[in-house]
Amino acid sequence: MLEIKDLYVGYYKDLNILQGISMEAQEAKITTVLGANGVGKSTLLKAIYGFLRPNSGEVLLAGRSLIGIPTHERIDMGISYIPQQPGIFRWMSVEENLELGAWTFRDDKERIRRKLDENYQRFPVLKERRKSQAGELSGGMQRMVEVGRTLMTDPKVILVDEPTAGLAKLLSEEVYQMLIQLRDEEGMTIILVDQEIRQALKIADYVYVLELGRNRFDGPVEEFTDLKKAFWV
Amino acid sequence: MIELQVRDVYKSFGGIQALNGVSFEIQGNQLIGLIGPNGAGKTTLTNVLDGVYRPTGGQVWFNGERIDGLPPYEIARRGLGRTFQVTRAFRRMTVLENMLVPAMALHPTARQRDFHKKAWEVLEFLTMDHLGREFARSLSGGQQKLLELGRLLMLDPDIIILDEPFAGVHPKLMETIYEYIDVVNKQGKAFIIISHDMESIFTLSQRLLVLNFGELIADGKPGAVKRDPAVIEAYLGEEEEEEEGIVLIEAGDMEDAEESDA
Amino acid sequence: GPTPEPQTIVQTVEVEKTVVETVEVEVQPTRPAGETIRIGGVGPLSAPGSVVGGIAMQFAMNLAVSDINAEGGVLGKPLELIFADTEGLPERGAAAAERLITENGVVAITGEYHSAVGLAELEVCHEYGVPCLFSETWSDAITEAGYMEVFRIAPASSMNSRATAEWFAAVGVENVVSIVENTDYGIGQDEADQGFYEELGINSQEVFFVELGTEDFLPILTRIQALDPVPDAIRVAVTGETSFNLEQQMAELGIAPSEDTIGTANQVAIQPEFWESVPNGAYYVFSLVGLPPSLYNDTTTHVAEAYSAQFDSDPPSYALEAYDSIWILADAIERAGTTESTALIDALEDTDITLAQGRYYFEYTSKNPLPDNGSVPAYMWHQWPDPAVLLLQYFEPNQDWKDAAVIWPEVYQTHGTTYIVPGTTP
Amino acid sequence: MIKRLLQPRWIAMVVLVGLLVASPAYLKDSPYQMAVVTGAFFYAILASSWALLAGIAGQFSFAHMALAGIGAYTAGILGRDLGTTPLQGIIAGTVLAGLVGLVIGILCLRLRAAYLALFTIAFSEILRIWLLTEFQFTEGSNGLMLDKLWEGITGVQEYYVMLGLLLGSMALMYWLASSRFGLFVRSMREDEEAASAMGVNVVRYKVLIFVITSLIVGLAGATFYHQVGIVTPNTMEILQMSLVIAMAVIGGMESLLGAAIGAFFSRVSLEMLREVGVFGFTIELGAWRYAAFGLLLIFTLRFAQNGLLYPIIDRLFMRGARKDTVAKRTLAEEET
Amino acid sequence: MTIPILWLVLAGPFWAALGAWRLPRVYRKKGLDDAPARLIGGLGGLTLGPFLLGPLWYFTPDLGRWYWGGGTGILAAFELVGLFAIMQSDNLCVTNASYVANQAANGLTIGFIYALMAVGLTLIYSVQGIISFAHGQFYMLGGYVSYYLLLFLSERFGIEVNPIVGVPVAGLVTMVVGFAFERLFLRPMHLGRVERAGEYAILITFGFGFFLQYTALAIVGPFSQKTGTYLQAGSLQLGTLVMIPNRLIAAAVGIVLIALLLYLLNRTWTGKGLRAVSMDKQAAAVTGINPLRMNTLAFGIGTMLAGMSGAALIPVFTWVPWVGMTASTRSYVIIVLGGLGSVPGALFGGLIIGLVEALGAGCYPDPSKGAAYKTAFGLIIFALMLLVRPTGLFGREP
Ligand SMILES: Nc1ncnc2c1ncn2[C@@H]1O[C@H](COP(=O)(O)OP(=O)(O)OP(=O)(O)O)[C@@H](O)[C@H]1O
Ligand SMILES: Nc1ncnc2c1ncn2[C@@H]1O[C@H](COP(=O)(O)OP(=O)(O)OP(=O)(O)O)[C@@H](O)[C@H]1O
Ligand SMILES: [Mg+2]
Ligand SMILES: [Mg+2]
Repeated sequence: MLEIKDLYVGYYKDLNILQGISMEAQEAKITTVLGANGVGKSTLLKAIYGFLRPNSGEVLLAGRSLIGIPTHERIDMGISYIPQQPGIFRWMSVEENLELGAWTFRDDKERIRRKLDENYQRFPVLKERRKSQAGELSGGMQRMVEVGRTLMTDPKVILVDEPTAGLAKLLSEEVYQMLIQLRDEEGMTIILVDQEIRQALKIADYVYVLELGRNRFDGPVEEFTDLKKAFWV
Repeated sequence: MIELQVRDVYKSFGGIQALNGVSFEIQGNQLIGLIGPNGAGKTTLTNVLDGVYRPTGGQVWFNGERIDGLPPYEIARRGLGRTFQVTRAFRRMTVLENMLVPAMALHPTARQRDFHKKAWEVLEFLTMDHLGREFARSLSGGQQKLLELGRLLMLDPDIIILDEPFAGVHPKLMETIYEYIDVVNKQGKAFIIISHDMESIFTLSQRLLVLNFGELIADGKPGAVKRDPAVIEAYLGEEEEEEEGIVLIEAGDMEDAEESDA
Repeated sequence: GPTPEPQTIVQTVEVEKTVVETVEVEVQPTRPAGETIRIGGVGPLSAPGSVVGGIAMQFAMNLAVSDINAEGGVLGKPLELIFADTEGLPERGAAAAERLITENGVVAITGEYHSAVGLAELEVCHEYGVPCLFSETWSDAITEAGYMEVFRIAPASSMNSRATAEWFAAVGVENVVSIVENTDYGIGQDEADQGFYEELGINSQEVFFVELGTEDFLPILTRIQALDPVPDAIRVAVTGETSFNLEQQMAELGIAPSEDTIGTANQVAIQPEFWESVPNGAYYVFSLVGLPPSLYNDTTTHVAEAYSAQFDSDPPSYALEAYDSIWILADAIERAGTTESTALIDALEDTDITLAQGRYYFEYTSKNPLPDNGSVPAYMWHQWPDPAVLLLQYFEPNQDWKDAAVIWPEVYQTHGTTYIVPGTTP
Repeated sequence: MIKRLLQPRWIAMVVLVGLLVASPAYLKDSPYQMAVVTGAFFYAILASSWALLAGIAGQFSFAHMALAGIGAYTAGILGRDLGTTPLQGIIAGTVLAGLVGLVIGILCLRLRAAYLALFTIAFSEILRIWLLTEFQFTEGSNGLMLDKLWEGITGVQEYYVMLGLLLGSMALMYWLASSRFGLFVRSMREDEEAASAMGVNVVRYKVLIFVITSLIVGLAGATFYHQVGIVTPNTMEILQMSLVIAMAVIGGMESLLGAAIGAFFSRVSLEMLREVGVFGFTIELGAWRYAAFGLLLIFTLRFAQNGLLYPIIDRLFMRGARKDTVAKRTLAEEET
Repeated sequence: MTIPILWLVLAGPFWAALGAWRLPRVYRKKGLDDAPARLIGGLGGLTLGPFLLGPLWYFTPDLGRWYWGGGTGILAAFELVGLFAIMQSDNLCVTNASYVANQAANGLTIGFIYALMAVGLTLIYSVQGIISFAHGQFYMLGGYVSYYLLLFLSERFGIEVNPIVGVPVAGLVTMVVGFAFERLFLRPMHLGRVERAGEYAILITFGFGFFLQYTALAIVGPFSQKTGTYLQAGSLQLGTLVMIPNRLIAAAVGIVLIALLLYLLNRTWTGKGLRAVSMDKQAAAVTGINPLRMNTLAFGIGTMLAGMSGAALIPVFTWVPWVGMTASTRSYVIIVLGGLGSVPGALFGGLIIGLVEALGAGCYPDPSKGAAYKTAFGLIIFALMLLVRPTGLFGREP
């Protein structure tokens, strides 16, 4: 579904954070990317989503190259991204936040309604507080708003960067449940970057471990028995 | 003799109670780890100690003098230095100039040239001597972290607070920082190290403080703290999963990524 | 006294032709041999100066120069004008005067629009002993300085005030409200006004100083509405677009001109923009420095034609004065037979020439010093005593100012009555 | 020592100063050009001190012209009402400008970038309106007359007075910028909190930078307007201030020398470009020259952020260091 | 009579200082939010002295609520007015209620006009985070576009149209100019291609305004110009109020445009997109909004509003190339007062400045100078606001 080939990416001209990463995410599977702090996991997601322009290498979505397509157009191609740094529209209501997720089909009132309802079913708390300013919510609820907003578009591929950081334990279990559900029931392809390694391994189908901008390990989750491998440093 | 006393410190932002009656004491050149979940108030505590924030309640005493409410530069001159979780190099000044700022601030009558030698030595130690005349903005993230350490070394404080020194730092450089901490500690300086990197914390620290929701829930030897049920519940996670050494990596580490995203 | 003597002007109109002819005879139409005689012009051509004024003056001076050169130049040499932009800033004005004198070697300087700048320039003229003929700065202080080098053909503020104040007295105005800009012009004008009001027994109810660039005048207009008794006249000494805004709002609110209150407008009311900006401006009284259009002589008509060809409007007084100032200098040089400063100043003191604005001469000079007893105001030194200051009144919307009624002084009145009450036509 | 003095930058400096000191010999015959150049020195002082304040210390103030005016007005009013000598007046004016700078500095401790710009605009405007309106005291737009610096001062003497002020203030500012003071204010510009944590007394230096630059412009203003003989509120218009800023930016707002040279040449060329001769026709540039100036300003900002003079200054002053770094870097890379 | 004077003149400032100094400490001691305590302690001390400070001290109620700030503010305003009334007992503002009403009505009318000048600026700030120092010049440009359009129509085709026609056209032209400027000079900043973005933004907009103004001066010349008025009418008498109908129309244009802007921002998708970008650019990009386009759009709408307000005002005020100078200074005052980035704030700021200028000029003890200080009154309020509360009335913390 999503394929990355020999990707070189950096923030500065001559300094590549990712130095030749290759990976593949299969359809309707959860692929998790692990690695120590600062190895470039978030950078990888940013590069896939186009916030960073790769210096070389390929990113293919269902065989189609994504390089050069502006970020805001990617959502139309069925790929979506939940960044590590939470991003909500603080001074808008919860409902407006969710609605903005429907930006790409903003004229389809019916569909917006439906998607909103789905989200409210998924997160009943949000329904209760749909008129509140998003900035007033607790960190966990803000994360829900963000996830909910992403799901408005029915993406086929979701890039998730540490979705449960800052969430209370119970809530974070729910998020993982939701990811499983998205995979199993809606057939979404998920790339999950996470430091909650145990949780991630529980739900993942395929594992990549990065080390300083390079692939260190990859294989199905069954092969990934030695947890210490995640932290070769 | 270094002596820092934190007495029942409170700090609130609007409705959020970031520090809720924190008290502890540091004597001598201890190496202290400060851990706790995201938003527990670690950075806030640093900011209170450093004078960036004025506590809403409580007192901070340093070497027999009350320092809460003093501006940061006064506190820095009294010998308490810190690094920032999000690096804050003076980006449009050269690395060397970055290094000279604290030295000059500390020695009102000295000339810059007096400290050139020392600055170059520190840079050499940090393996950055070839970058001395570069603008700090052209350093990599890790090098900026090192530069912050370098500046602290120039400031030469008695207590050094490192906020997430390992975040975003190349493992090789991490070794350097270990070494740095070790050397400086041996010179008689105290350290407070904040990190989500459990391995480093457990390797380095002689004493652990655990913050949760602005309260100090544990204070003691690393081994003991590791087994403290309150700490496990709040931060380290359940016992059973600890066996495989996973505790060390459990910290869903949001802050350092925030920093690199910023 | 310094009041324009109507008689004199009427007479000069008659002799004007001969004088101009004399000049023609005297000037030898020989082609000058390369060299030119340079005259310096000063005036604002960029902000914060009043650019409108500077442009008009520059144009008129150039016109005069080409007219003179067409007649053969001066002393057999062509005249050359070097015009310097003073930006309305005294230090720039002083620098410009210095440049003109030392760099360009001008034999005399003329022009200037802003009194503050003029006051700085005259020091330079004094320092170098070069004659300065001010054509449009009104401040009494210009000639009060009493320098040998300084002459003026524009009215001093006090002379201007006198006309209006005397007319107010004549039509029985008891209470006056003044709205003046807080600049050299406005403040100087107001000081002079107050002197005459006191002299003539007119009560100055209130004076409002306003900042140039003010757009909204309702706060003070509302104040005026609340005055008791209602003022008989409102005297406006505000220039440029600020005056238009004020006058329009005053008229729109019906404060003045009204049946109860005479509204005066600044003399820029003769500019074509007036009606565009003050569509409600009928019945405004405004002053005009210079001859009434009915009394234009050939020179005036000539300048007016050239000016309107260029700017599509009638020449304001400062354009006519600027034109005349060049001729006065040319005449003086011719009579002095040299461009040497002392001789030139001496010749200027003896000026007697009729031009676009009438017959020019200087009453109080080194040959006829100001009396010691103070019976003659100090500003009369080297001051042309007779600049005509007329009051005109529009009585129809969009009226050409040349059709406006001349209401003061009485000798020039064109429509009988002295104040045309709004709603009536004389 | 000798070798250091033979470096291109020192040679350039000596040549530059030598030219300035010697040029009255040439300009003597043209008092006007002399006056233009003298005026340009004044603008150079304004621009370079603004570069110190805004470019180096990051305090984006629009009150510079107003402070120069405060210096001049104080001197003038004291001279008028108390009969002080110009020298006493200049001292008083400088001190008052410094005090006002002190107050602005204290009030603006919390204000950053655009807010500070807005505050200082408001300050200058209020001052200008006050000067205009209280004309009984300030002479309003008529302008306040000031005595000459001394009886019979000549243009050449005025030139040297202003040149002396320029060189003196440049030397002072250079010394400040390269001393601990410069180090501290630049670190504040980059990150106030971090500078404070490094022990820099940010309050003191932030106020100091205002005081020092205010003293400099107050002194320059008081002196310059004594030479001009008159000062008016018009000189404090935002427009005049904008010209100073534009000059500094075009020259390079982070370089004292760049800003000074930029101001000098802008001032002289604005003066000279009043009309241009093309094939015997003179074209009145009038407003166009300001329009062109604005265009130059935005293109400088967009494409040469360090100012048009940066390449030259860079060559003279920074190349050596760069070479050094590159050499060290290659060495370090070879080692690994 | 003398007691309240003494109270206000002597005791008020003392209690105000005490309140502003001590009350925050009390709040801090109790671990409560001390942010508003300084202001309210000061105002409370000034107005009611120990009678208010005492209970505040003792009960330490939550001062975050709007009525604390508002209430003490209004109380302080009332007391100042009272003090003024006592000291200036023969002032028109004290003796003549209909005069005050008249001044206030006119102040509010012009306030809407001022607000219209300023909203565009605040919109640009809210989305782009910069203050455009060229705003006044876009306003000037708008006026001229309308002027020359009407001139062209009447000279070329002999059609005389109401100047209201110029408003949308001027908006269109200034919007296009705004778009072009944004694309060429501001986008590089958003793409991170310039250093010190904040200062770059000040200077580049400033330089562009400079350029626009002098280009206009070079082309149009320094002569003043004005289109015909909206209506051929004199004044309008409403009870004791005397108003100028043309000005009411301009104010109405202002109200309509601000209402449209509020509608656009709050009720349309584009508006939501704009607001989203102003809050979080990356999150906006993730939802499919193009932040760069929104930046351009915001700048364009901002300049369009400036141009439209110019076109709306050229029938009312006379136009010269430098009209933008005062207008822009006033706009800064307004948006800072209302809170940078807040459209309702700009509206309130405009009304407040309108009122302050009208009442300041109308009530200033020395009538001859009141009008000259008109602009200064607004500027003083502005400077105080910057010092006390840089976020303004409605501003959010940055
Ligand atoms: N905006 C940036 N500019 C420059 N360097 C950056 C930037 N963001 C990240 N980096 C650097 O890139 C490297 C990789 O960062 P990245 O955020 O991808 O790490 P990560 O693997 O996601 O780590 P974490 O688990 O801590 O989130 C780090 O060294 C970081 O310092
Ligand atoms: N300046 C501030 N304004 C408002 N709230 C703040 C501020 N700084 C911190 N907080 C809040 O205080 C709490 C403690 O934050 P702090 O940054 O001290 O956490 P931390 O322990 O350093 O967390 P992390 O490990 O994520 O860095 C958080 O809820 C945070 O949102
Ligand atoms: Mg990350
Ligand atoms: Mg932290």
